[in-house]
Parts: sequence; structure tokens; C-alpha cells
Amino acid sequence: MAIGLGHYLTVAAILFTLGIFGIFLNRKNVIIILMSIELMLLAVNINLVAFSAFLGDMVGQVFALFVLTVAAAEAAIGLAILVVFYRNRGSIAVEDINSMKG
Amino acid sequence: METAVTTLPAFSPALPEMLLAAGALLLLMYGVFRKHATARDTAYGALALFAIVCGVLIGQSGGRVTTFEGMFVIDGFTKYVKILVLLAAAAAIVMSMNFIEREKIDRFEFPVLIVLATLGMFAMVSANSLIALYLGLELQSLALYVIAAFNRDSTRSTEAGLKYFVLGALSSGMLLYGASLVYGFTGSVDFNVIAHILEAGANTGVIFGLVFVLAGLAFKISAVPFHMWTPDVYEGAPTPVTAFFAGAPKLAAMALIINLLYGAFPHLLPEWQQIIVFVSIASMVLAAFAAIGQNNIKRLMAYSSIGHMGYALVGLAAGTPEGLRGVLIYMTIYVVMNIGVFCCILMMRRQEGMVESIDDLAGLSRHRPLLAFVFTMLMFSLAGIPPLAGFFGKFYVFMAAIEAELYPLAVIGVLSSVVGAFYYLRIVKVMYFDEPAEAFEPMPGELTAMLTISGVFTTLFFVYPLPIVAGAQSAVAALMP
Amino acid sequence: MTDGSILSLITFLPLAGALLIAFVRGDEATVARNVRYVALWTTGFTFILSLYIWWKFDPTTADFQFVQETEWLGSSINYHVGVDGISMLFVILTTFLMPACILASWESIQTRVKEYMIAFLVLETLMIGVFCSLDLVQFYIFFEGGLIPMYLIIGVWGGPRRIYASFKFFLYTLLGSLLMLLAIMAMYWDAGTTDITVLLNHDFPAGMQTWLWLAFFASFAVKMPMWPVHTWLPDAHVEAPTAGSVILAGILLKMGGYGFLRFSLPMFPLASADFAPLVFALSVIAIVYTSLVALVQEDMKKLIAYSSVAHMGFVTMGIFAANQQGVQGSIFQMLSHGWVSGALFLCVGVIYDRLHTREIAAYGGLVNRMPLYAVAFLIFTMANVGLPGTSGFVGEFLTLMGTFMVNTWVAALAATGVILSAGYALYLYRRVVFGEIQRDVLKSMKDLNMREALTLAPLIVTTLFFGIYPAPIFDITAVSVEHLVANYHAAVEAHQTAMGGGVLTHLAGLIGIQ
Amino acid sequence: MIVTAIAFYVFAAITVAAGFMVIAARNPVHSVLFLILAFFNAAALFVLMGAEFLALMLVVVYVGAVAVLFLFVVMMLEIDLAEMREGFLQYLPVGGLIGFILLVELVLVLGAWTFAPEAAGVAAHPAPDIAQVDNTRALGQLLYTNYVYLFQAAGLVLLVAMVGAIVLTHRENTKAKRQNIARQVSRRRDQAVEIKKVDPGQGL
Amino acid sequence: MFSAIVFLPLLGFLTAGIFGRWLGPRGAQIATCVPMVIAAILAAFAFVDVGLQGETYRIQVLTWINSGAFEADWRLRVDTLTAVMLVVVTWVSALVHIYSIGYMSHDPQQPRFFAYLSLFTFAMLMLVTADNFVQLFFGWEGVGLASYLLIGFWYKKPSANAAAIKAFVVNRIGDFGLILGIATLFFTIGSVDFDTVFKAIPELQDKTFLFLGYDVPVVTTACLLLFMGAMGKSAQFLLHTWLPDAMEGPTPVSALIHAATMVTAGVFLVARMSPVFEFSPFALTVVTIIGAITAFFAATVGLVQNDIKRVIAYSTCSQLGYMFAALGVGAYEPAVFHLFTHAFFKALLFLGSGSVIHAMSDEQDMRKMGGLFRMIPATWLMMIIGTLALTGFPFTAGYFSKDAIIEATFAGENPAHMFAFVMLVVAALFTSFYSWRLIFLTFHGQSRASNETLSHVHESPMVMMLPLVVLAVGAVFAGMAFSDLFIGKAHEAFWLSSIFKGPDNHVLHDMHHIPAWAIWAPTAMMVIGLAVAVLFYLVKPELPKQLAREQEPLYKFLLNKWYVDEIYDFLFVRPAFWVGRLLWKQGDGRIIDGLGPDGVSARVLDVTRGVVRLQSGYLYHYAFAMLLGVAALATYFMFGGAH
Repeated sequence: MAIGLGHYLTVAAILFTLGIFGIFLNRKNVIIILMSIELMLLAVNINLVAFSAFLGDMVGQVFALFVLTVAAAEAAIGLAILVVFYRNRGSIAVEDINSMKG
Repeated sequence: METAVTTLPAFSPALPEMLLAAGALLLLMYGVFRKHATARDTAYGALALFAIVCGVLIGQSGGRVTTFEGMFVIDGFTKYVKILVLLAAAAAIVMSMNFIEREKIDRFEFPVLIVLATLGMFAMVSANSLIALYLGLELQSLALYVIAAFNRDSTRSTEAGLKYFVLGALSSGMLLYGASLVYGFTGSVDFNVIAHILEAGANTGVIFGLVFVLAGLAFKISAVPFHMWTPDVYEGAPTPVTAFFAGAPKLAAMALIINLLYGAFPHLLPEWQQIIVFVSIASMVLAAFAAIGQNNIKRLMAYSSIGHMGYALVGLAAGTPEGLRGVLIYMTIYVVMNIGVFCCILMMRRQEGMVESIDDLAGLSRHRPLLAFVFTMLMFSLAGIPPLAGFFGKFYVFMAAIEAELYPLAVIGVLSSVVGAFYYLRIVKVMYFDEPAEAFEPMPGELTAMLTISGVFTTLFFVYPLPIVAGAQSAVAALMP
Repeated sequence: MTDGSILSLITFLPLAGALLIAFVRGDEATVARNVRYVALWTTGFTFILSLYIWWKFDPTTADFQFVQETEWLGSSINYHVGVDGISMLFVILTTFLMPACILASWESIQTRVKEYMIAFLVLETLMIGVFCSLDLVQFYIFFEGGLIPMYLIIGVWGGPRRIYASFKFFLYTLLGSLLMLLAIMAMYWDAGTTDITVLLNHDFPAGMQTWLWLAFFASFAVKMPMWPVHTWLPDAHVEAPTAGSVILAGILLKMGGYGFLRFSLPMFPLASADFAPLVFALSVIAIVYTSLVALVQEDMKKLIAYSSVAHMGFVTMGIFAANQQGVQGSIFQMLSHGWVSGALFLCVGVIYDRLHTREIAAYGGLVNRMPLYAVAFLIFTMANVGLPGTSGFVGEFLTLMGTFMVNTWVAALAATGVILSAGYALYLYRRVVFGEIQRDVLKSMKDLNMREALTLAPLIVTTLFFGIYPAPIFDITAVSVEHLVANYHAAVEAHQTAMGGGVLTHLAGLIGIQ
Repeated sequence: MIVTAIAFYVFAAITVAAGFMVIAARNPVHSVLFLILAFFNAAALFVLMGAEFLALMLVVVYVGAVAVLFLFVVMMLEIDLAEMREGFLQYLPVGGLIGFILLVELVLVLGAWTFAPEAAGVAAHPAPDIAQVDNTRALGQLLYTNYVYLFQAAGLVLLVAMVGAIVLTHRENTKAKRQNIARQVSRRRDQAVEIKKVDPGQGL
Repeated sequence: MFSAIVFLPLLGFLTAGIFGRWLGPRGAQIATCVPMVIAAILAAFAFVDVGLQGETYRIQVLTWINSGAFEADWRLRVDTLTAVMLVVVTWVSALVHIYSIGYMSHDPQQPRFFAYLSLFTFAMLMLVTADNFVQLFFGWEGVGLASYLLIGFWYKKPSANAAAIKAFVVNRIGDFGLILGIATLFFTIGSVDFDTVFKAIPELQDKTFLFLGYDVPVVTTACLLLFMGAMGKSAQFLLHTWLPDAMEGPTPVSALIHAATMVTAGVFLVARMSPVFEFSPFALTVVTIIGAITAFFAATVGLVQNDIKRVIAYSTCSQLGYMFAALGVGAYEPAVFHLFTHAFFKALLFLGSGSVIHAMSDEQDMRKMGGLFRMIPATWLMMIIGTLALTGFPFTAGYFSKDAIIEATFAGENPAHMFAFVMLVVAALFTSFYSWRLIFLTFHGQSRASNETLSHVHESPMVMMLPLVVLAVGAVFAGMAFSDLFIGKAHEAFWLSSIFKGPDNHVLHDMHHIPAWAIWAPTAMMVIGLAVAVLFYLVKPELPKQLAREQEPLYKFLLNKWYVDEIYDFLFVRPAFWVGRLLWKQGDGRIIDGLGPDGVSARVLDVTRGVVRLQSGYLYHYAFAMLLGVAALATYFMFGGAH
């Protein structure tokens, strides 16, 4: 039983879905959301690397590398915003991020 | 194979971008190393930088040039959009100058971040590969996340930043996932190669990829159903930031969508046309209805911008050169009107601070007849009433839709614009028909100047519309010969 | 036809006046006074200037005259103006009514005089533009642009329910015209141009005509207004200031009729023929229905507004009778209704200025204190009723004649409007003017002052003059209408031969008897 | 081959399970730890696919920096752990259904992946033979030459992240004690000392 | 000359109307009466010129409505028929003008009154000189306007205002028919010019056209529609209701408009249209029937009325019925003749009654009069003369004309002629009765007026009596003097082509050859009527009351004018208001606005509320929306979206 591209892609798809779940099923904590985003990006990376491997093309890996970079930057910004929000609001519960609506 | 033989890529097409990057770094340096650098200092620097870049842009020939292994492209279209982006970004900086001083968030980084975001937008506009697309987008987005939360001592501002960030990250996740699918199913990230490969037809994988990519991009232009962040972020972010959000990034994202669809997926037009039509209708309709319920003018403008993106997409949906021309004209007019409107919103300041409720405009026509007049013209223009500029935007996109025989889209479009006219009218009503409320503070000179320019453009566009029409026409010619 | 730019001059002269007004400075009273005079002079001068085109007009040709064309939007959408026998008189009507409007607002408007006059002058430019435009897009812009000043006029200087009325007016008309805009675009793609002179000779495919016709109908029917999309009119009229009502009834409503004549009939003859029964039905309903409604109104302006709807019913009916009498009658009816209903609103305005109510029950016995007013009001009431000798008769009668040739049912039912109009108009007159003075406030009412008399006098003269000697108007419209009618029938018949009869046989058969 | 397969299934299973626990764990600290676990296993999967450098990066950058950052923030913000995870299941049916549908669709579509014949030979930069050029070198060669534009862009992204993080969180700390040498030096006795006369038995 | 006749009154109207407030009452009187008298004198010359010399004139004045085939000019047409009308109109009008100087002497608004009178005269002259249908319609409506203004002259009286509106609106109902009639002729012939139409009619005799979905003969339809107009103007049964109410106007007005001239316009119209009606026996039959019914109906109502003017008004109505009956049997000349004589004696009666009212300080109820003949003998005499003429006392004017009509109906050949004969004879009986009843109640017996009123009773001034005398002369001698000309041997030479008669129409000849009993029947009726009146009101004054009690339903029925007004009120007026209100509140308000603008905007707001609620502010909802969007699009493309 050879491990084909499909396997990797399936893993990535599951991770991606989990990431999305993490964003909208999560009721309490924004950090979990940030982590879910990381999961999604991880899924993307698995995808890219898998395609890269099976296409025999380096571009996918380059792409994945940039995704990693950006994901790190994103995490930094995200956490920074989270921190300032926490300073103002005293909470990072998702339920509490609703001072604006309508 | 030890030494990879590569020739140095041509850098000159990217001169504006390099200038922007260098300029941003310089400004940053200036701010860091000079004690008590104010935002006004760097703002002037940024404006000067924009002027230079704009000059360079104008100097560039309109011909299509690609460089960096085809990842970066310039042509008449990118030139047109970039100039507009610069304009919108410059306007945002001008608007911010007085504001951030008064709101006590005077940090020199603000203009620098706008410059960096602008750089991101330039990269988006010129992107010709999925990776370039993604990096440009992220460069822009990260800067925007930060400036949304720029008023870090305000709950609303930080909440706006947080929401924008979380959803933005989700959307770029989707976009990336789509990009990975496109890459996997076509074997390339280069738009031209993708287009070439798809000539033979596409399987569902590519279409899925396209759906995800478009979802991610639709988020950036806040098209329904990826619009949910818009009202909250617009409301929460500092007003000049909102003004910036409503203009330049939309423009860049729209250009990116156009680039992507016409660069990489021209052969999937029947497929993406359906997506665009759906998104366009949803945007127009939802915005029209939701805006009626608003009482915060920034929120209202958020829905307004959602609607306007819907209308602009009508032109895109047509899938014809006329449609693209319509989109460009629409976006141009939209950006200028938007500048004017946000100037008006910025002058809603009383002794105790900024006010944002529509009711605060009551009887404006008594205190400040000229201002009220311009505001009114802008509102009618946004509603698309002739002979104001906004009408021509709608005119060109609907014209294209009719040509493409998208009659239901056009009819729904005009119906929703009637509903939409209601909330613009309501603002006019408050200004003219209601009993005067307390007067506003006097207006800073630079805002007056910008408002005047925007007002004159909006009101008198009909007198000599040819330059813009012709400009858009030639820009489109670069994309769809 | 060397007078190339005269139409542009007339069109944009009021705009220049508006600009001038914008720069008037000083304390409030001085500004108000100066602004009034500037507006009056501007409109007056525009009127005199517009007489020049009447004087120079060549009535022997159906071609457009005083034509001017300049590039504008590109893609063969140009700035193109010109008038023919159908549109010329509407230009004159507009310029003619404007000074009266300014005069009528002389004292009744005391707040924001400057803005008011600017709005009116801008409106005048837009209205004249509508009638001069020879390009569809340009036409649309003028047509629709009028909404803005009118919205403000109703909303800022209107009555207590002005907000409701102004919104209703705006959105209603906007909805109709946007559909027309789509049709204009479709026409552009079919014909490759929006030049009206070209489109008049362009044959649109029969199937397409149906849709185009419906879209245009949506716009014009609302504007006219035809039953059942008329309900904005009473509201708008009631709330608008006097001069606003005058313009609304006098000119804005005519745009619908003008549109039918300029576009629907000549450009979509087949669809027009197909839909004529629909128009007839709506017209007849409008005449009977709104006349009955007018009968029970308690507000003077509302009553006149409803009567306007009824009169417009005659117009639409006449237009779609598509024969010389019907069309010429319609044009005449529109013109006549322009000054008659305008004058009626002025009459209401006169007493509204004194008592600040439009409720009929608040008046009564005015003739005791205001004999001159009673006479003027009587003349216009009678013109409204369609008494021969007043201009109101000529159009109404001709449209009935024209329609009778096409459909006797329609003509017969419409003729009941003759009875009903007498009913509501005289009933109104009786309640307002006749009787004893019951209320003390009425005892101190003053008769028309010099300004009011001066406002109404030209209208009285016009009403009577064209009632007795309408030839000048018929001379001008004759050739153009002949041309229009001939083309229309040619197109319908050609189609009929091609299709071998069908739906239209019946209609054409009726015309054939003639 | 079977070893690869086993390795794949083990790593893949742990990745997915860890991923699930990230969003399902009650304690956010646990979530972060599960995230780290997921990263490790993903890195292993990368290795399986021959992307060694990326695997390394994942461990170094993600586990070493990002995840720790998360952990740091989680600890710093002292989130009340008691009231986590209420109402989690409330929206699960609808949300789960939609997510599941999407997942199924994705899997179906991805499962149908074929090597598009047109795609053959379009690879812009074919992966070199691992025997001659190792993965890291191959990437490096590309990154600093052909992809210099992207590399610079990525640099700017990081710059923005840095500026942004500083702008948002950095504060002039007014409570922090700092030396002012000039002031210290010029300090005189009368500024520092106040002499009070204290009566015996009275106290101050 | 003819232009002068027509336009002199207009001049008077304009002078008095525009400059009235400066001229004052005396000035206005002069400004209107002088042109009127001149016009009257000129009309006499015209009568000689046209009527006796046989000239016919058509005088172009101005172009009017000119649209394609539709050509209607202002043009005066003067032939014998017109000339007769000119005389009637100008003379009666002049006399009424003069009479009014006295009658209206206490009224503060004299300029207005005289202006209206002149306006009316002008319009009436335009009507009778019309050369095409449209001008006819102008005059037709013009007299309607003048009538409206004059009925409502005392605008402070609500009843006067109501009557004025009623007159106008009911007339408009007739005009509705008239317009359609004109339209029918224009439709089929393509012209509204009299001569053209008349020439074309013979060829249309058997033509039909589609009218209201039915295939109907052209000529009959046109005739019936035109006749509808005539019915309105001439107050024929069903459209008569306005005439009695019109008595709210000043009495000279009643004399001029509602007795002598305007109401006869219908008769004139049918006579003028004789070239058309002659080709439609059916229409003529209808005319006969309506005329006969009106004559009978109005007479019955006249029997019991108590208002002096109303009695005369019903009498007018009834006499108009006579005229139509005659027209219907093709006896146009007797009809016009009766019109001519009737103008004199009915104007006389009205002006006489005006004199009475004047004397009685504006009291009109006969029950409050009585025994006046001693106090105002001259008026009494005039009234007697008028009554004699009306009842057809031998050798008075009415005797010639009215009896000629009754004879003509007997001799006529249409299916309804005997019906008409019977009705008219009965009506003659009634006429005699109510006329004498009027005289007796007013002038004889015990006075029932208050002493205060009686103390003011006085004979009218000369300026009022003079016209009465002139009219009395006419009432006595007009019949004798003109009967030969109008209906006698000279009639063909007199009328020439102004009245057209078909080849089978011998009625004027035949009427001289009817049985003697038929000839004497009306006279006998007159005598019986007189006798009964004498019995009821002079000999046994309690008898009428007793009879009224015994026949209460019938009495009430007649007193309430057959309840026609009430029926109309119930059938038309109230429903019109009711429907109007319904359409306004329910139709416009609830349905059109409710489903249209208001309903839509309410729905829009509902939707808005929903949409706004979607924007919950929660991140997970926003994310969910995005997911939903992607999932939906993906699913769409998964299943057939891609073609």
C-alpha cells in the first residue's frame, strides 16, 4: 500500500477543516482561534509540500517557506493585537468581542 | 550544478516599489532616531515619497513588462490602478494628520505603516504569480491589521483590529488553501502558465481552488458573504483608517481579482462569472437593506462600500472589456467620492470630541451650508443620481452587464440601488430637513481642500468625463487587447 | 439653422444664474432680496430668449432644429441638443412658468431663500435639458437629475409631512427611471448609439421592443403619473411649496408624456401598438378613479393633484390613440395643463400664504373679500373643467376625438371624466369661494396684491388666448406629429404585413375605417 | 515501502489527533502543547516527502518561536480556565454538518487528483536529484536568485510585523526606574534629607 | 352686422366685467344694455334680411382648432333658423337686461350681474350661429357657464350654489353624449363642419360601426348621442332635475335662460340637426317619446308645486317636451315656432312672477300670497296674458304654436306619435290647470301674507313694466303674426334649407288635415283645466287640501317630483362620494400605497431588521458566514455548477 498524494492531501484537508472548526465553534478564547489559524496554514503547507513532492517541483516548497514566514509574522501581529485588546477589555473571551454589531 | 547560473532580473519596472520600500525604511529610521518625531513629520515625508513615486509611475510606459521570473508585471492597467492607490493612500494620510494629533495617538509609525501597506498593494496590483499575490496581500493586510488597532487605548479600535485580524487570517488561510490547490492541479504558480494549462479545460480541483482563492479575495473587497468584518472594523477603526480601508485596499484587491481572473483564469470565465454574479448580487442587496438600519455614519459607509463593491463586480461579471472599463471607472469615482465623504465625517467634531451618529448631522445646512451642499452632492452621487459622478460609475458597469445580457443581475442591481438610495437620502434629510443640532468645530484646512477637490470632481464630472473614460479604456486595453 | 448654441444657452443660462446667486453675500435680508431679483431676472431673460426659438422655428419641417452636437462620453454618446415641433413648446412652457414660480415664492419663502432659488434655477436647467436632449443618456441625466432639486424643494420648504412625501417622490420616480436606464443601455447595444435622431429611424426587433417599451413605460408612467403608480403625486403636491407644486404639475409631469411621444411611440411602434390597450385601460381608470377620489378630497392641493392625474389620463390616452388628433390633442393638453394646473396651485398658494392651511373646510366665502381672486380662480377652475374657450377644452376634446377613432369604449368612459371633472372642480370652488364667510380670520383676508396679480395675469391671458386661438400651437406641432403618426403606422403596418396580421389586425382595422 | 506507510499513518494520525485536541482541549495551555505536537508530526510528514529544510524550519520557527510565543501569551493573560468550553456543542450540529460537507467535497476532489498531462514539464524549477543537491541548498539557490523579489517581500512582511507589534504593545514605561546620572551627581544633602525634631516619648 | 349682433354682448360683458368696479351699477347697466338693445335691433334687421329675403351667410371670424382632418373654425352661420333664434335671444335678452335694471336695483353686485347676462347672451348667440359642432359646443358650454354663474349669483345662499353646480353637472351629463355624438360624426365623416356632415349623412344611412363593442348604425347612434346633449340642456325627463333648482337664481335669469333661450338650445340643436335626424326614424321616435313623457311628467309635477317660480319652471320643462315631441314627428317648424312664441310668454310669465316676488319682498311661496291683483293690477294683467298664451287660449301665441304641435303629433307617422298626442293633450289639461292655479293662488282669494309684507307691496317701476308690456304684445300677437311664415303656407320659402325634411316627411301638410276633434282637443282641455282651477281655488278652496289628503301617496309623489332627485341622489350622487372615499382610503391608501410604496418600505424595514440581526458582532458568526459562502459555492460547483 503505497502512500499517494491523496493521503497527504486528505490529512491536510482534515487539518484545514479542523482549523475552520476551531474558529467558528470556539466560544471562549481568542488564542484558540489564533492556533486554529496556524493549523490551517499548516494544512496549506502540507498541501504545498505534497504537491511539490509529487510534481517534482521546488516551487511548492518555496511557497511553503514563504507561508511559514508570513504565518510567523501573522502570529506576532495577532498576539500583539490580542494583548492590546486584553489590556482594554480585560478579557479575551470570544463572547466579549462584540461591542460593535448591527 | 554547483553554481546556479542566473542573470540579474530587470529591476527598473519595480522602481516605484523599490522607492516605496526604501522610503518606508528611511521614514522609519527618521522616526526612530529622531527624538519626538511626530506623525506629521513622517506624513509629510510619506506624501513627498508618494509624489515622487507617482511621478515615476507616470513616467513609466504603458507597455506590458514582466520581470522577476514573470512574477511581477506592469502595464497600463497596473499603472492606472497604482496611481489611484497612491491617491487614495495620500488622501488617507492627509486626513489622518489632524486627526491623530487631536486623538492623542500621535505616533510617527502611522504614515510609515500606510506606506508599507501601499507597497503591499503595489505588489498585489503587479502580482503575476500566486506567491507574489500572497505576499503582497499579506504585506498589505498585516499593516492594515495594525492600523485598525492603532488607537490601542480604545476598546473599539482594538476590537476592530482583532476582528479584522482573525477574519483576515481566516480568509488568507482560505486563499492559501485555494492557491495550493491551483498549484497542485496546474503545476504552476505563474498566472500565464496556469492560463496556458487551463486552455484545455479545468477539473473540479482547479475550480475548487478558484473558489477558495476568490473567497479570500472577496474578503478583501468585503463582498457578501465575506463582508461581515466590514461594519465592525469600519466603526471601530480610527476614522482616517476607515477612510483608508474604504479606498485603497479595495482598489488593490479589485485589481488583484481582475489580474488573477484575466491573467490566470480567462478560460474559466463561465465558472467564475457565476461566482462573481452571486457575490455581486448578494453584496448589492444585503448592503442596501442593512445600511438602512444604521445610525453610525461609519457603519453606514461600511455597508455603502459593500454595496459599491457589489456594483463594481457587476462590471467584472460581464467578462468583457466594457465591463472591465466599467469596473475601473467605477472604482475611480468611488475612491474620489469616498475621500470626500470621509472628509465630511472627519469634520463631525464637537468640543467634546468626534461624533459619529447620523443624527448629529441634523440641520448641518444651517450652520455650514457649503459643507452640507457638498456632503449632499456626495450622497446623491453615491446613490448614483445623475448628473453626479456616481451615476457614471453605475452607468458603465450596468452598460457592460446589459451587453453581456446579464439582465437579471442588472435589474436586481437597479432595484437594490433604489433601496440603497433611501439611506443616502436619509442623510440628506437629516442635514437639510431636520432641526439644527449643535454646530461642529471648524474644519482643518487640508480637509477643506480635499473635500473641495472631491466635491468638484463629483459634481462636475459630467462636464468633461472623457479623460477618465479614455484612461480606463486604455488601461483595459492593456489587459484585454 | 445656424443658431447652433441657442438651446445650450437657454439650457444653461439658469445655471449661470444659480452660480451668480451662490456668490451673493451680505446679511440675510439683503441676500434674500438680491437673490430674488437675480432669480427673477434670470428666468425672465431665459423666457425672452426662449421666445427667440419660437420666432425662428420653422414649422414646415419635422426635422430637429437649432441642433448642436459635441463629443462627450465617447463611444458615440454625445452632447446633442435640438428641438422639433413636439419638444419646442415644452421648452417655452418651462421658461414661461419659471418666472411665475419665482414670483409666487417671493414672499412665501422666507427661509433659506438663496438655496431655494438655486434649487429652482438648477431645476430649470435640468427641465429644459430634458426637452432639448437629442441623446438618450443625456436625456436620462437631465430627466433624473431633476429629482435632486425637487427632493430638496419638497423636503426643505415643504409642509408637515414633507419627509414622507419627498422620499416617496424620489424613490418612486427613481425606481421607474432606473429600469428605463437599463433599456437605454440595451438600445445602445442594439443600435450602437444613443443618438435620438438615429434611434428614431432604427428598427428594434419586435421582441426587444416589448421589453424596452415596458422599461420606458415604467419610468414615464410613474412620472406622468398613471394609475396605479400615481400615489406619490398627491403627497408630493400637498407637501411641496406652491412653486414646487407648480413646477411639479406644470412641467415634471409632462416629461412622462413627452417621453411617450419622443421614445415609446416612434421607437417602439410595434410594442406601442400591442400595449395601447393597456395604456387605454390605465388611462380610463385614471380618469374615472382619480376623478372620483378628487371629489372627496378635503385638501385643496390634493384635489388638484388628483385632477392632474385624471387629466394626464387624457394625455396618455391621446398619445396612444396615435393619430393626428390624439397626439396633437395630448400635446396641447399637456401644455394647457401646464399653465392651468400651475395656476391652480398658485391660486391655492395665494390663500395658503394668508391662512396657512390648505384644508377646504377652513375656507368659504372668499369671494366676499377677494373678488379678483375669485375671478382668477374661476377662470382656472373652468379651464380645468375643460370649458370651451379656455385652453383646457381644446386638448381634452381633441384627445377624445382621437381616441374615439381607435376605441369607442375608451373614449366613452373617458368622456365621463367630463362630468366628474365638473363635479369635483365646481364643488371645490363652491366650498372655497362661495358662501358666507363663516370664520373670523377670513374676514381680514386681502385680495390679490400687485405681485400675485402679476403672477396670475399672464396665465389667465394664456389660458384664454390659446383657448380661443390655439392655432400657433397646432401650427408648430402639426408637421412633427404628422411625421410621427405616419412613421408609426407605417411601422405597424409593415410588421403586420410581414407577420400576416395577428394581434394588431383588430386595431389597424379600426383605424382603417377612418 | 511498508515502513513509509506505517510512518505516514502514525504521524498523520498523531497530527490529526493533536490538531483536534488543539481546538478541543479545555485548557489553552494544553492546546498550545497539542499544537506543538501537531507541528512536530507535520515536520515528520515533511521529511517523509523529502522536504527536509522545511521540516527543520517548522520545528525551529514554529515550535521554537511561534508556539512558545503562544504559550507565553497564554500564561501572561491568565485566562480563567474554569469557564472554558461551554456551549461548544450548541452550534456543533449545523457547523459540523457544513464543515463535514466541505471536508467530504475536498477529499473527493483531491482524491481525483491526476497528474495533468499539460502540467508535465511546466515545473518552473524541477527538484534536483537529492544525491547531487540537497534540499536545503536547492531551496537556497532558488530563494536568493530567482525568488529574490519574494524574499525581499517576505522581509518587508516581517518588518511590518515587527513595527506593528512594537507600535501596538510597546509603551513608554513611566513606572520603570531609570538612572539619571546628572541628577544623582548634583544631588545635595538638603534635597535628600529632612531633619525633624522629635520630642522624646511623643513619636512623630 | 351679424358679427356685431354676436359680439356686441361680448363687448358689454367685457366692459362690465373688467371695468365694473369703476363703472358702478349705472355704468354697468348702460355698458351692457346699450349693446344689447343695438344687437336686438340689428337682429330684427337680420331676421328680415335672412328670414324674409332668404339670404344665408357664413362669416369666417378666426381659425380655431385645426388638427389634421379635424378643422373647426370660428365661423358664423346665419340662415333662417339662426335668424329666428337671433331674434328670440337678442330681444328677450335685451328686455331682460332692461327689466333687471329695476329688478336688481337694490343689489350691490349689479356690474357682475349684467356682465353675466351679457356673457350668457354672447354664448347663446355663438351657439345659434355655430357653423360647426365644436363652435356649437362652445356656445353650448358657454351658456352652461353663464347659467352656472347666474344661478349661483347669490353666492351666499348655499341652495343657490348647490343648484348652480347641479345645473352645470347635469348639463355635463348631456354634454357627455354630445361629445360622443360629435366624435361619432367626426369618426365616420371626418369632419365637424355642418355642411360637410349634412352632405355626407345620406350616404351613411345604412352604415354601421363598432361602438362599445356593438355594431350599430352610425346615424342613429349619432342622433341619440346628440339628443342626449339636447336632453341635458333642455331639461328633458331624466335630465330635467336641474331646471327647477335653477330657480334659485334671480328671476330675470330664470326668464332669460331657463325659459326663453338656453333651455331651448336642445330644440334648436335637433332642428339644426334635422338633416341628420331625418335619416334616423328610430332616433326621432325616441325624441318623440322623451318629449311626450317630459311634457306629461313636468305638467303633473307642476300641478302641486307651491313655489311660484317652480311652477313656471315645470311648465317650461313641459313645454320643452312639447317641442321635442314635435321634433320627433318631423315637425321641426312647429317646434321652432313654439320655441319662438314660448320665449315671449314664458319670459313674460317669469318676469311677471319676478314682479310679484319683487312686490312681495322676495317671497316665492304661493301659499303665502293671494289677493294681490288689486295691489299690483298691471302685473296681474301681464300674468293673465302670459297664462292665456301658455294655455293656448285661442288666438294667443300659444294657441298657434302649441296646437300646431299637438296636431303635428297626431298627423305624424312615427310609431310613438299617438302616444305623444295623448300625452300632450293630457299635459295641455294640466297646463291649463296649474297655470290658472298659479294665477288664482297668487292674485285672488284671501291674502295669506303677513301684514308687514303686504304693507310693502307695490307695483313694479316702469323699467320693469316696459319689458313686460313688450313681451305681452309678443305673447298675444307673435302667433298670429308669424304662424303663416313659420308653419303656414310660406314656411318652405321661409325656412329654405335651414331645416331639412326627408321626402317622406309630410307632417306639416298632414297636420292641416286631421280630424276636428283632434284639433279642438287641446282647446277643450284648456277650458276644462281652467274650470277645474276655478272650482278648486276660487269656488271651493278647501277642495285641493281634501283631495291631497285623500290621495296622499299620489300627492306626495307629485309634490316630490316623482322622487327623481332622491333616486338620483341614491343612485349616483351618494355612491359617487362613497366610491370616491372608498377608492381614496381603501384603493389608494390601503391597496395601492399599502401594497406599493408603503408596503414595500415596511417590508424593506423588516428585511433590514433581519439583516442587522445577522450582524451579531460575534466572530464565530462572521467566520461561519464565510464558511457557509465557501461551502455553498464549492457545493454548487461540485454538483453541476460547472455547466
